[in-house]
Amino acid sequence: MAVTSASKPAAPPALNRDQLLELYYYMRLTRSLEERLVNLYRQTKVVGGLFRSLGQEADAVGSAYALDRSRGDVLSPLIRNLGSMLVQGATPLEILRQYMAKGDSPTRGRELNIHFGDTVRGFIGQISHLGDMVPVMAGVTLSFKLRREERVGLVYVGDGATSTGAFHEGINFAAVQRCPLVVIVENNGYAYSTPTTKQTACTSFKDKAVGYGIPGVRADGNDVVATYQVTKEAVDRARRGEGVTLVELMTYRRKGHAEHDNQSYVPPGEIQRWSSENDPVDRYIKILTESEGVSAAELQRLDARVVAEIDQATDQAEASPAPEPLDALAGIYADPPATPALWYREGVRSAVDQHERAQGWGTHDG
Amino acid sequence: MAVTSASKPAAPPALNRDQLLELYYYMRLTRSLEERLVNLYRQTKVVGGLFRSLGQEADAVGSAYALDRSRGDVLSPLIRNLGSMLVQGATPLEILRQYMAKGDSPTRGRELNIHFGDTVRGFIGQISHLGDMVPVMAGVTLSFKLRREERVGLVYVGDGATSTGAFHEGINFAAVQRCPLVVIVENNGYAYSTPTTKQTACTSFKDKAVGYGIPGVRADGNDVVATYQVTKEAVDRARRGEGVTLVELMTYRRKGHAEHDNQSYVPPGEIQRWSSENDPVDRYIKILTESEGVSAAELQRLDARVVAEIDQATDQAEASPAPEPLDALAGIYADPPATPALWYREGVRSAVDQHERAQGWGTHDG
Amino acid sequence: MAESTYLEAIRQGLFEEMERDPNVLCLGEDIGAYGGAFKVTEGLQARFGERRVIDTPLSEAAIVGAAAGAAHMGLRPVCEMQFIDFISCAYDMLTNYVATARYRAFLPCPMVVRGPSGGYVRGGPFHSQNPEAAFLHTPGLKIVYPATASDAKGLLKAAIRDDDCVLFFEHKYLYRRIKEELPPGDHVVPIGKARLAREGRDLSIITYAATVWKALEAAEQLEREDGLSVEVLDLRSLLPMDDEAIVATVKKTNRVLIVHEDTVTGGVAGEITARINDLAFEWLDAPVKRVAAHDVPLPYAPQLEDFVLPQTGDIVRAARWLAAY
Amino acid sequence: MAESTYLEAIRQGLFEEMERDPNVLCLGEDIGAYGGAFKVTEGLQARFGERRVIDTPLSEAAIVGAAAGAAHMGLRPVCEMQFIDFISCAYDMLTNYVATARYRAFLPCPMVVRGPSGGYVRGGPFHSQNPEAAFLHTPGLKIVYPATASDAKGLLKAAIRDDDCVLFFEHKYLYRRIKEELPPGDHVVPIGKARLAREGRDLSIITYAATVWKALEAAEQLEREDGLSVEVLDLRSLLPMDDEAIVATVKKTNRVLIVHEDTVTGGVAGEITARINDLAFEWLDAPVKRVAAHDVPLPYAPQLEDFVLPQTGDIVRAARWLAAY
Ligand SMILES: Cc1ncc(C[n+]2csc(CCOP(=O)(O)OP(=O)(O)O)c2C)c(N)n1
Ligand SMILES: Cc1ncc(C[n+]2csc(CCOP(=O)(O)OP(=O)(O)O)c2C)c(N)n1
Ligand SMILES: [Mg+2]
Ligand SMILES: [Mg+2]
Repeated sequence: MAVTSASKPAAPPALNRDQLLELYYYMRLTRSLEERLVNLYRQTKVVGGLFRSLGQEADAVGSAYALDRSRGDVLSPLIRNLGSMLVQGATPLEILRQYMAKGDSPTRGRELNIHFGDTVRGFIGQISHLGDMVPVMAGVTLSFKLRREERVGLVYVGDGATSTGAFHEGINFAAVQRCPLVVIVENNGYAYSTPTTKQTACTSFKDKAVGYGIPGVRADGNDVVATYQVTKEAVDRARRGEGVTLVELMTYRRKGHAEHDNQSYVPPGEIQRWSSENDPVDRYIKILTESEGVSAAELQRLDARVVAEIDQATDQAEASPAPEPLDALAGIYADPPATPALWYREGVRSAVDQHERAQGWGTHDG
Repeated sequence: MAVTSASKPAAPPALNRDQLLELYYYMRLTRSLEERLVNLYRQTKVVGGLFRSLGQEADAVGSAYALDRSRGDVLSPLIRNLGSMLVQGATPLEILRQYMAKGDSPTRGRELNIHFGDTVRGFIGQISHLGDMVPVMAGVTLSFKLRREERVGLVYVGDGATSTGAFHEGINFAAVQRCPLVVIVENNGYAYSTPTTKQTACTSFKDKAVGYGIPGVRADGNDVVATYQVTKEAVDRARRGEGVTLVELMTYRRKGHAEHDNQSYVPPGEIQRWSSENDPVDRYIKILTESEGVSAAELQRLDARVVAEIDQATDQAEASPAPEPLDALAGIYADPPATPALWYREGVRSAVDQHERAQGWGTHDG
Repeated sequence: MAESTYLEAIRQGLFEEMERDPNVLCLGEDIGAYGGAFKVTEGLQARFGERRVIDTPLSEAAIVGAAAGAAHMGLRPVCEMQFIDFISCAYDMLTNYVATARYRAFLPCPMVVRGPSGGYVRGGPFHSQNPEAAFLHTPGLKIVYPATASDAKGLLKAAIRDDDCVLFFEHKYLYRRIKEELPPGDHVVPIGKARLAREGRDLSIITYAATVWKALEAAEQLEREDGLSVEVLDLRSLLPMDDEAIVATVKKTNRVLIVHEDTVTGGVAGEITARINDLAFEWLDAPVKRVAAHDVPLPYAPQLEDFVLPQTGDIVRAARWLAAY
Repeated sequence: MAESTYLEAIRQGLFEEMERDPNVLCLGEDIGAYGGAFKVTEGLQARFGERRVIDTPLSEAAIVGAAAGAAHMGLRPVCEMQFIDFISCAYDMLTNYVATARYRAFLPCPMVVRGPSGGYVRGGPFHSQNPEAAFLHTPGLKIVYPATASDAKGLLKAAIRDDDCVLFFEHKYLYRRIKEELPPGDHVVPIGKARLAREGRDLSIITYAATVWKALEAAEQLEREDGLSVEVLDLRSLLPMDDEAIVATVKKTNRVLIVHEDTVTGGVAGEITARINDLAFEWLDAPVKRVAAHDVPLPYAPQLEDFVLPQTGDIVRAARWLAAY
């Protein structure tokens, strides 16, 4: 992926100008793609729920950017890590098809939102049960260690997910095995409606590292470069064989848990404050233009490119076919390759052909 | 329970001479009762496995002694906390009947070893699945908090059990709710054959407290008075409404995981070193006789009392009846009170009456 | 009196029981100020306070374990699983600790675990599950899965008053789609009793939860188009199961179709078939047949979900086959 | 050739597969230097080193989850549950993550979860469980439960080579009590095929695991005392289940007794009954009957355990009833 532009020797330690602009591109792509998804959701073209990362784009993009795809690094995102997925090579078209439950979506219509994987590009298809990906990524990175491959894994958990047993078992396992794993705790203040004060009595998630005997660090997750740097250090450490790091990224979930959530539980003014004072895209534009000598025109060109890409992907996704019903029965096992349709479906596919839906259903008197 | 003897103003802060002798009594009772159990095990009168706490008597006794039964405090022990159960009011007779699977055992033959409970005396019947008692005790103590009762709960986990998801979820839950709970981590160096270095990368279990936002303290678990004191502070703190404390007690498991374990995995000399240099009973005798003015004769009287009690309990337990087979079907639910016998048992109880066992079984050619 | 939805009926049941018994309390993720993901507990915290309506950390095993501990001490906790799919995280706690507490340690464990269950809602594989079969196999638990608003209320009240742990599965498709006038007064529906949802002579459909409505639709169609008189038995309780009602309907119609939304293999229909065999084999004029979901994780896309789940047309076809046997 | 016990057969299977395929590795509590609670993995670490035989923390969910992650990356992990009872702690991971990985994300998950299962050993409620019914209901998993040493070895080798997750339940009562000469060479038993353990004409007993031996004992007694010719079908695989073999035996004897050690309600017998109904109803001369454990947590005392679990005498009585039907 190349954001071409003149290459000046870069300002912050490791990132050059191209890379800095690439970070901007991914943040903008994340935000704009989500906005498009909101439109499609309102048009009921998004079949299930829609989960936003507004205000968290920097933490997703900056952290994933610290991985090295060419070396086979692997990440496991959360619903709100659309930005990480894009950095790791997922395309807007895939995301749109997935949300719209298309037959040519990455899961052929089987799973929702960004729940899909690709071992070649290095992301593992997660499940809804929070915390479970930590043990799984412990195993992914254990395989790197056992094979002496210099690959790194990165797994995201929310402040809420740190309360799960799976998180605990997985990070402890990885710590003992010194797996090359980075665990990012995205502290965005809430788990659904639950504020962090009701999630844990500890004041900083990075302090949980102590109990696992691993380093814990904390960074401003709304500063994309800081996020990149702190994650990069953890990634390098993992690659050197020094084991697990817990990275807490401080951010804020400005939208509700999902589109339907009206955020009535949020103290008045809190969202407004974050959006006006601490928007990661605004902050980054300021840095780019004020300290990195990037012109407004340059950014506009990138914005335009993002819009064009999303427009094109939307057209393609909308034109994508629905899944073939019978495909639902394929691939539960490697062998047998499919399960047969049940006996009363022999010769018919009526539930689908007639597109039988549940209208009327439930209007009976009990 | 009274160990009568002249009452001098006590030496260490809170404990008087009677209490100090009571601690000795319970440690001796624990050790001697287990020795008796070993004899019975060798005579195959103990039906299932036998779990020893040799060398850990001080940590079990000292910590449980910090609870106040008269105020309704509750504890949840582990297999190796026989001493705690005795302090909390379980009798040698109950323990013997339980190990021998008698019909009048506390669980009527349904459960093993010290897996039994009594809400009146304040112990909760645990299950084998390690870690699960932490959430349960979080709930027990939550009820104290909600009802504004000044009662405290104490739950034991081993170094191994700290790796379970249940431990994590339970202690975090209790910490957030500020439940009046003390969590004792008995660090005896091993979980079955697994040394603590393979259990966690952190060097001290008390450091796990940080991640839960609660105080963590550590004490010499082979010093019964120190154990008592550190636990007592945590208990008082809980009673004052200040929430959970994690107490790590350093001790050593001198016997195998259970009687059948030959401890081949233990480095040579390690057991010998602990038994000769750091036996909790020996250490305590030294303190009692050298600093507390207790005479050898006094201790011998207590030892004799212990033997007499155990002898009597053994006779009683041996004379106890086996369970009534049909009792197996009672009390799964409050309502219905029992489940009926299966159809092919109508009018017969042959499996039991004929005492059908599995001899011969398995000698077939496959 | 006004009509109540299935969801409102559950909420009413909670309110009434919390009013009646100060030992009843609710535990769960986001159930307090927010009122729960589906708003089932809306208004509860405002009415009963933070001590009795507790927002917990994201920890299903701790929620269930803590409920058990509190239940031992005399409280009557009602736990919400945000989606019932997450009950799997408390599987050990429920099957090993909770279910055995009375039997092995004489510890009472009066508690309820409830949550939105079931599919037909484009929820994908992890927001659509029907977990009843996973617990049917655990003596010590009770399981109910109501199909109507009035049963939802009445069974919830019975569950809260029960001295043992009751798993209370709520079908989320029904939450706001069905409505009825609820019986007045202290409406309690006994656990373990099935409900005859429709009388018939030619064939029995035994079912529960959302597919009760599919069965009723099919029954109407079969009456209209084939002149078949179809009986529909709504089990309501799965553990204990109402053998008497099952045997009565088999003896009456001699032909049985079992319908459930859960996957066919290992689903509850197997147990029902075994009971019918055991207790009423002589009365069967045809094999007991099953209509259920295909054996796959439930996919997300409407075309796939509709194909995998049992539909009214499937029941009609299966019933015709059975009637013609 | 010398005879091998059931336990040695499993160990041989592990050795041979680890020799054959460098991607096979073992994970579990105390499986390394100690060789496992039952010594199944004894000698494995000495032979294959600490990288391939890994002692883990006390974390069943992490063991299973990590195995899945490693399996995605091309390894073939074999997880030991110290007792199979603790598989409940990994229930979420197995049913939600592992079982669906291929279907929802095209992630291969070739792994085995094995462990000592079953009762008759005075192990009490938490060291005696038979968890097969809890997983029968999960498409994406396979389940085997061998009764003989040679099947234990052959099925374990098949499980390790299978491209999906196989739950491999070992009956701990059989570990050292049965012995046989193992077939020479690379002995692999296909998953999904039942074994005719004894031929007969009058009545079929369908069973698996330890109760295969009880059924054989009962069959001998019935032949001796009643002149009955009893067929015994050992399922070996529960998921997938060998419908063909089941139907064949039903067609032959027309009378079926299903026997398993697990509790009757919700146990695997329900599914078997439903399949027989479905596929061979016309061939039944009598109801399909079940002999299984009573619906209680398995108690510890010998008198109680013997009463709760199915015994040879129970099978004999039930078979007589069926034969006389
Ligand atoms: C084990 C489990 N329990 C409950 C849920 C329901 N749930 C989905 S998202 C969510 C909140 C997650 O909060 P957090 O981990 O902070 O992530 P965020 O949404 O803030 O990114 C909850 C409770 C779940 N997915 N998994
Ligand atoms: C969840 C679970 N997994 C495995 C076991 C098997 N097991 C019983 S005791 C034990 C070791 C426990 O070690 P630790 O917690 O340190 O307690 P200790 O025996 O040292 O007192 C193991 C692995 C279990 N009881 N529970
Ligand atoms: Mg959050
Ligand atoms: Mg230990």
